[in-house]
Amino acid sequence: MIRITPVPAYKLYLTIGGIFSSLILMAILLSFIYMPYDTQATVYAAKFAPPSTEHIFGCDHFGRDVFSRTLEGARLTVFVSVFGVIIAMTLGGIFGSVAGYFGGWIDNIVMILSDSVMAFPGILLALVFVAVYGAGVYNIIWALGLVFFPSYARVFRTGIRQLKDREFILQASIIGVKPIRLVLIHIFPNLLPQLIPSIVIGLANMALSEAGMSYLGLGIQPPYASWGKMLKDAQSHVIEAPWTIIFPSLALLFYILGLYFVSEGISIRFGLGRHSK
Amino acid sequence: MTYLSEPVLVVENLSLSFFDVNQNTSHPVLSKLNFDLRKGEVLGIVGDSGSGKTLTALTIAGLLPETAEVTSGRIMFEGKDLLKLNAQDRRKLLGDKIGMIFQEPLSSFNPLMTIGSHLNEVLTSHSKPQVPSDNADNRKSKIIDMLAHVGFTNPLRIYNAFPHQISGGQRQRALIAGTLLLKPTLLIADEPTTALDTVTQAQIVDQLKRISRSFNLSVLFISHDLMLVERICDRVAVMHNRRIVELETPKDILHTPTHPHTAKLIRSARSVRTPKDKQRIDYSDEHTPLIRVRNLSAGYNDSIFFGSAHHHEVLRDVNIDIYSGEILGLIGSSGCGKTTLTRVLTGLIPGTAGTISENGRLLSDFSNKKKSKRISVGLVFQDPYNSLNPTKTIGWLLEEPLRIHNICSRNERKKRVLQMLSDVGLASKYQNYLPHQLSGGQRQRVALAVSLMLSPSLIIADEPVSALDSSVQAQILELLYKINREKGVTFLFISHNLSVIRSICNRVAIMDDGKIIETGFIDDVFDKPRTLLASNLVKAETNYHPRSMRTIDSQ
Amino acid sequence: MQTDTVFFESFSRKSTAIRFIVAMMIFFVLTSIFGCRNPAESSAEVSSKDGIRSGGEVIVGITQEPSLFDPHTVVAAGDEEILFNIFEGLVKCTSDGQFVPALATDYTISEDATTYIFNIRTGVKFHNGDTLTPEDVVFSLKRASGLLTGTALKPDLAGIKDVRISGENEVTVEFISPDAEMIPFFTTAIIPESVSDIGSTPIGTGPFVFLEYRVGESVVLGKNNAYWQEGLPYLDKVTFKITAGMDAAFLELQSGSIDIFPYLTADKAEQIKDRYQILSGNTNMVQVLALNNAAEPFNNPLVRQAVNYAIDRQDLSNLIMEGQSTLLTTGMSPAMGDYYDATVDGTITYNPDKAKALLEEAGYPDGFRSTIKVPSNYQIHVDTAIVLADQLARVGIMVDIVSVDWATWLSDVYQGRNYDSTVIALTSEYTPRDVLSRYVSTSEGNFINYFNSDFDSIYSQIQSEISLDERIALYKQLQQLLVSDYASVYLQDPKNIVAVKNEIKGYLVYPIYVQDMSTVYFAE
Amino acid sequence: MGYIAKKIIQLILTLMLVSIITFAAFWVVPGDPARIILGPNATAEQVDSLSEELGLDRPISERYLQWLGSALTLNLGQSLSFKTPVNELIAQKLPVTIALSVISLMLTMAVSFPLAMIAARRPGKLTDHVVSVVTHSFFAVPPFVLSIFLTLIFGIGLKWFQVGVFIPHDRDFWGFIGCMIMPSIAIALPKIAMALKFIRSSILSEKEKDYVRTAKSHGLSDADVMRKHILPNALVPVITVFAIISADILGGSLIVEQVFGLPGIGRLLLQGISSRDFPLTEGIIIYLAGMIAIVYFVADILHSLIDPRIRLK
Repeated sequence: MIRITPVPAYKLYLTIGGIFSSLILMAILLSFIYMPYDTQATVYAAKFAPPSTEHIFGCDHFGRDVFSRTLEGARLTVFVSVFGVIIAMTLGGIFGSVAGYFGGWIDNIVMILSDSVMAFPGILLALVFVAVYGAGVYNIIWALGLVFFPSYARVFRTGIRQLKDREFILQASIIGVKPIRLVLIHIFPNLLPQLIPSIVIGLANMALSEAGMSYLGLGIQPPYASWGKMLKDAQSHVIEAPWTIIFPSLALLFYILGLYFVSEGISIRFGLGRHSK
Repeated sequence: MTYLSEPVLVVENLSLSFFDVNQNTSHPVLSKLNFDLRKGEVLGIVGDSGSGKTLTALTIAGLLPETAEVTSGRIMFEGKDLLKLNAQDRRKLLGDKIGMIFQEPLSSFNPLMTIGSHLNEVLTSHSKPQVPSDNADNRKSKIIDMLAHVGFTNPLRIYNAFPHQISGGQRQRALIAGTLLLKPTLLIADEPTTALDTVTQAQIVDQLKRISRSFNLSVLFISHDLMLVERICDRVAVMHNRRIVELETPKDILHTPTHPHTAKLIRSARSVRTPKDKQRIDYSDEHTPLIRVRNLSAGYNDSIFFGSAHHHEVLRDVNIDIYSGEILGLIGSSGCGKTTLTRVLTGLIPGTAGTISENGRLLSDFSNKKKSKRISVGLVFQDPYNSLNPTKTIGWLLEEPLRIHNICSRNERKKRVLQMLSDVGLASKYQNYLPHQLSGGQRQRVALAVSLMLSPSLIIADEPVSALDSSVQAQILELLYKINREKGVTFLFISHNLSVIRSICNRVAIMDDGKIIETGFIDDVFDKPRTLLASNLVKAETNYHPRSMRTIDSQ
Repeated sequence: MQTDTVFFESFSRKSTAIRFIVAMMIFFVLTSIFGCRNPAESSAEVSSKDGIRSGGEVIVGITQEPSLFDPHTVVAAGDEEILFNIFEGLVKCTSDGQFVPALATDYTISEDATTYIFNIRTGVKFHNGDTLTPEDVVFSLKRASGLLTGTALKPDLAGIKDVRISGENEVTVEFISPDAEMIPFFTTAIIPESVSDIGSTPIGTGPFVFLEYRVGESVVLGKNNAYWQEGLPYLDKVTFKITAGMDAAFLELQSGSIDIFPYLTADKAEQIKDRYQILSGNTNMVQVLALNNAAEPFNNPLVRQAVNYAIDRQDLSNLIMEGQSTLLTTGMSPAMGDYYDATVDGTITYNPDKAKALLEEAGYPDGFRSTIKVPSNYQIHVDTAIVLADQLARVGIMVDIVSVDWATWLSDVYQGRNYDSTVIALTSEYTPRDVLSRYVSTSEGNFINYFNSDFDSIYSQIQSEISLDERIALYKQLQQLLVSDYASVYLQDPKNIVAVKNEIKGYLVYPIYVQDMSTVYFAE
Repeated sequence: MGYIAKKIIQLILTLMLVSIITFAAFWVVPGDPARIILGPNATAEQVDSLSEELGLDRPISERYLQWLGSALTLNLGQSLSFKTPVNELIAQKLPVTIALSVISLMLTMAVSFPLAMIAARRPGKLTDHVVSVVTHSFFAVPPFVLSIFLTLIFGIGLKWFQVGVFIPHDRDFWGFIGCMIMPSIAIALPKIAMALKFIRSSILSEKEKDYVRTAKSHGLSDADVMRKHILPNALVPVITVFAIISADILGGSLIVEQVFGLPGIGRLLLQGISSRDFPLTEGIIIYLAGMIAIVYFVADILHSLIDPRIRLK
């Protein structure tokens, strides 16, 4: 039989994912150290300037440097998605753990609550949230966190319910481990195989939802740049200034694919909940 | 007589290796196997896990995973080299000429299909156009006949049942019926009884033996249990480290093992059964038992919705005494309430009525709903792969009981961990290992060590060796024994292997349907069982290992 | 190996499930190619005259959902766009901002400006076939002015004391106090007295008949064959298609499925000019960076002055409107003609150094931090805020843009007056009074909290002043006060850019928020 | 029976909670519907008289209870801004949203199942990687950007469909379906990646189960094993995933409707929120939440139909 893959698949995934992710990370680092242009400076002369040595990604409809804005966008998008996931995971972790650990009526209440939130179209909840508290980076993070927490609650709940009756957990409770320590120290690390993919999907979903909210005018406030906001602003200039939409799209693509590749690589390498034995 | 018949299957110089895509390496799993199987013969293959016995079976059947590669040899079946056949021809042999049964009877069936439709598939996928009577009704009656043939008294019920609705033994028999439908010449049985309890094991093995005779069927019987193989096989091949190291009649193997590994297997199988001088325990009336359980009832609530609950009683009026220093055996068929009893004793679930006292002191009175205190108890589980937290190091796991009870200083804790590791026979380097880096036996040692860390007065060992290879089983039993004697730790030892019970326990309790139906000294219960169930159990056990029992007796 | 064939064998096995899947895929491919056709080809009967082809249908894109069809309670500009084609008043506005008799053939205003007498046109028919009578006119004006119910549906007409028939086809309107500027308000729709619920059955005398409204989709109007203006309208059918917003509308423009689209931005117009004629006209809109005169730090006139000098209006106009706007200095657009005080032009110019100096003088040498609340549904205002924020940052004023939805803007900014600054366009219907009344300290519309007692007294003077020249002079004084008080930063009067398909002619750009479809036709 | 009753109680509780959350949101969100309808130039008196006409002068709790009371008789009240019964408005828009969602869902299934089977045929091989990378690239692009590109390429460039043309279903049913194709593709493309990943791993994990070996040992062909054993079992967890995807699709149509100018319920909802039209918004949200809850409900029922372990305890 001829082996077509000279490089193990996980290495390929990790390499490509690593390259993509590190591009985004480098963009973030660069944005702190060196910003080629003021991301908010409007220059009529540079309106829709195509990519050149001066503006490597070109300029947008206000003559703002797309490269600088993409850098700033990296910072904001990653910030929003990471903290959105952290909030969703914290809330989901608390609710899901309580529901999964205690079961019974507590479980029923928590699940009906999270079902109700899930039955809401996610973007709608974010919409109401932003309408009440106003748009802005922090409110978006909270809104996204609230929208996505039920799915994390489910991951935690299912995981804990599965693990709760596993023998090593019984063993731990026999030797006298208290519930909180049991959940935090003994159970959580074992949830990682389920959590890693849902974190990755979560990060991607947060970035995409932020873009969707920006599209509805609820996302990151102008004049700040997030990739979603840039895409929204650029959409009516696709034909005359395609660079305004291409570069933020690529950045988003790299971010999400990078995450996806890395998690895929990790899960193949460690055989987390997968086919490979 | 069987020696004279023609060979059905000849395996020559067979080697197999696995390719690891991630590591880009290839490693051998079978090396140069040579054996043959004659018509009507039952050939046993024994060996520890990882020795290659299951892979041998899969290679013959052509069910290897994609990453496996046959590197040399041939498999002649009825004059044809199986390895040279194309995929389709090979597939046609399966089910038709070659039947197979597997270890895990629940997962061997598609949960979404009835038993009947499974068996029907065997017929339809080999439909022979020359048979004019091949229609659904005929097929059904054929299947029902075969189900009756393998001993079902109500074959129609089995036909219409889903796999989860029938017991493990029934599933295994249904599987056998399926393989026999097209009257194959070769049956490959891969550990067909390992997951079953003693009584059912005996039934299935007898069934196989009978079928082999009546169909003149060649059987390749794979097992890790030397004594079981000895019972039904005409010849036995011992596999070790990817190779067949010995191929002889059972008698020759047992009496004159030529390979050191065979000898080791025999030794460990026997050592379990060698009666040891057991602890002398004071069972006099004035001596209060360590644990006294009186009129204990327990069960579960199936919470439907918001409180409206349905109580499901599992334990009913259980009375049991456990004396300090003894090893008390507990036997009972699966589902009789053994697990619930251990849960109540360890305090994982409360009882609904009854009392538990320790050394005469009342600890829990479930009838009064008084806040109960736990007895200090350790628990060792059956599955060593599941009983250790896979994300923690061994050292961490051993330290955890001391850490949470804040028993001593950090350094002292480390010292005690090392001490405990050496007590259970593990080198100190293992404290930095993760559970998956350990073998099954090593993990079971760690599990025992964890439960010993808090010096409990009682350790409940729930089938602690049944998942282990027989050579390892003996070592673990030995360790339990040692701990019992040297540390005076009391054990409640749950097992369905009566010979194990007999060899290490002082007393035995028999449980059925949530009640303890019989308690007594080992010899009393085994020689003069008072209840029907007890006598059935004992009978099955002696049937199961007749020759090995004799061997023990003759020594 | 063996599993290679699994998938393809399953096809040959004719599994129903897979056949279904394949069928679905084929279905999707086919329907996506052939499924969507142009729903209606324009069917036009040709009756040629001067290259005008009578008949045909036109689709006009609008971005706001119409909410009310009662012409007297309607306030939203988006609604009036449509209703202009259905209803008519005694007078009518033309595309050059003049008011010409419509359902009245002529009118006279008494010397003291308290009595207006209209001669009603005869032979005009409502869409339901009824003939217009002076009774209808009296009913309509009484209904609008509140003489029927006590609440004036049209607040501008609240000063009417009495409406009566004063002769054959003659209606007299009496005002409580003299007011010479009332003619524009007689554009108020005349509705038939016989129709009880005008909101759900809009029946007027206009060139088009209301046919259908589908929420979120369209408002469809048909030709009024009995229209009193001979030969008008040309079109058979006009569909006002409600689009999801400017961006969605622009995609449709690019594909050509909208025929006419107003209020386009200049750079978008540039992209579609090969298929569309780009028309433009004044809108009489005043886009303003409104400063809350009652809140820190804009309660300090020096700060307001500094902000005025910090803004580069030309640059803003270039960035936002491609220069397609009239720059403003005061709270009135030059589109108001004689009323506009041209002397204020150029009195405030971009001068960041002066702005910085003024800030220092005001006690903010390092600038300050502030917010701009903008209604997120108006892209132009959000864009303007972005540019303004950048310009203000250059003099040290750091502004955070807070975009809120329209409902929140109305309640927080307009009614609650809880804001630092905002960008909004002040629209006015017809008169200079409309434009300037909002700066009277007691006015509800004075959301910038402007207070100048001189302004209040001059304004009250105007109302009783009969002489036009005097009034104009007073209006100019008011405009100068706004400039000298730096009431806010007046930015620009954006041009209304309209895209009209090349084959469509006769579209007129109005200085008010209407779409007059009566003159539109397909060229030969 | 008990199972279904339990699910129905859960459904009702969920809807109650959803309506309360919406109600609470309206309680805190600033904005006066009458002012929004009348615009900034209206006078306070006009606004007041409209408020009175719409019944907005009464406290919101009273309005909610009244709403709830009539909602129990399936009457969702009258829209404030459209002055039309909410049920009527929803009935007008619902076909669009349902058609869009159903077509997107069918599209997702029609593409993801075959692709997942191809990918799972030889896990870890080139086709597998290519399929998952390509689908994930679609996943990584926001739906509105996808919509724009689809419109540009197929609508404006290739002219396969007319941008912004919407044909009501009661006028020309097939034309109506035709208008849904492009938006459905925009919605479905990202979902395909998600569905594919789950179906693939579900197939792979079933592939390794012992019963597959049993079936093979009975001499079944690989295709039969796939069709009769692996796929039905793989379907069991996939049903739940598709319930989640359906809910996602319903939510996703909200944005895509905007780009394609489809007059669906999503657009009505945005209008309801932005005009603070309490009965309209509450009504739409109840409908949407009800639909999602019903999807989950149906998934549960399907689950129990396919899997005898749930059906026959």
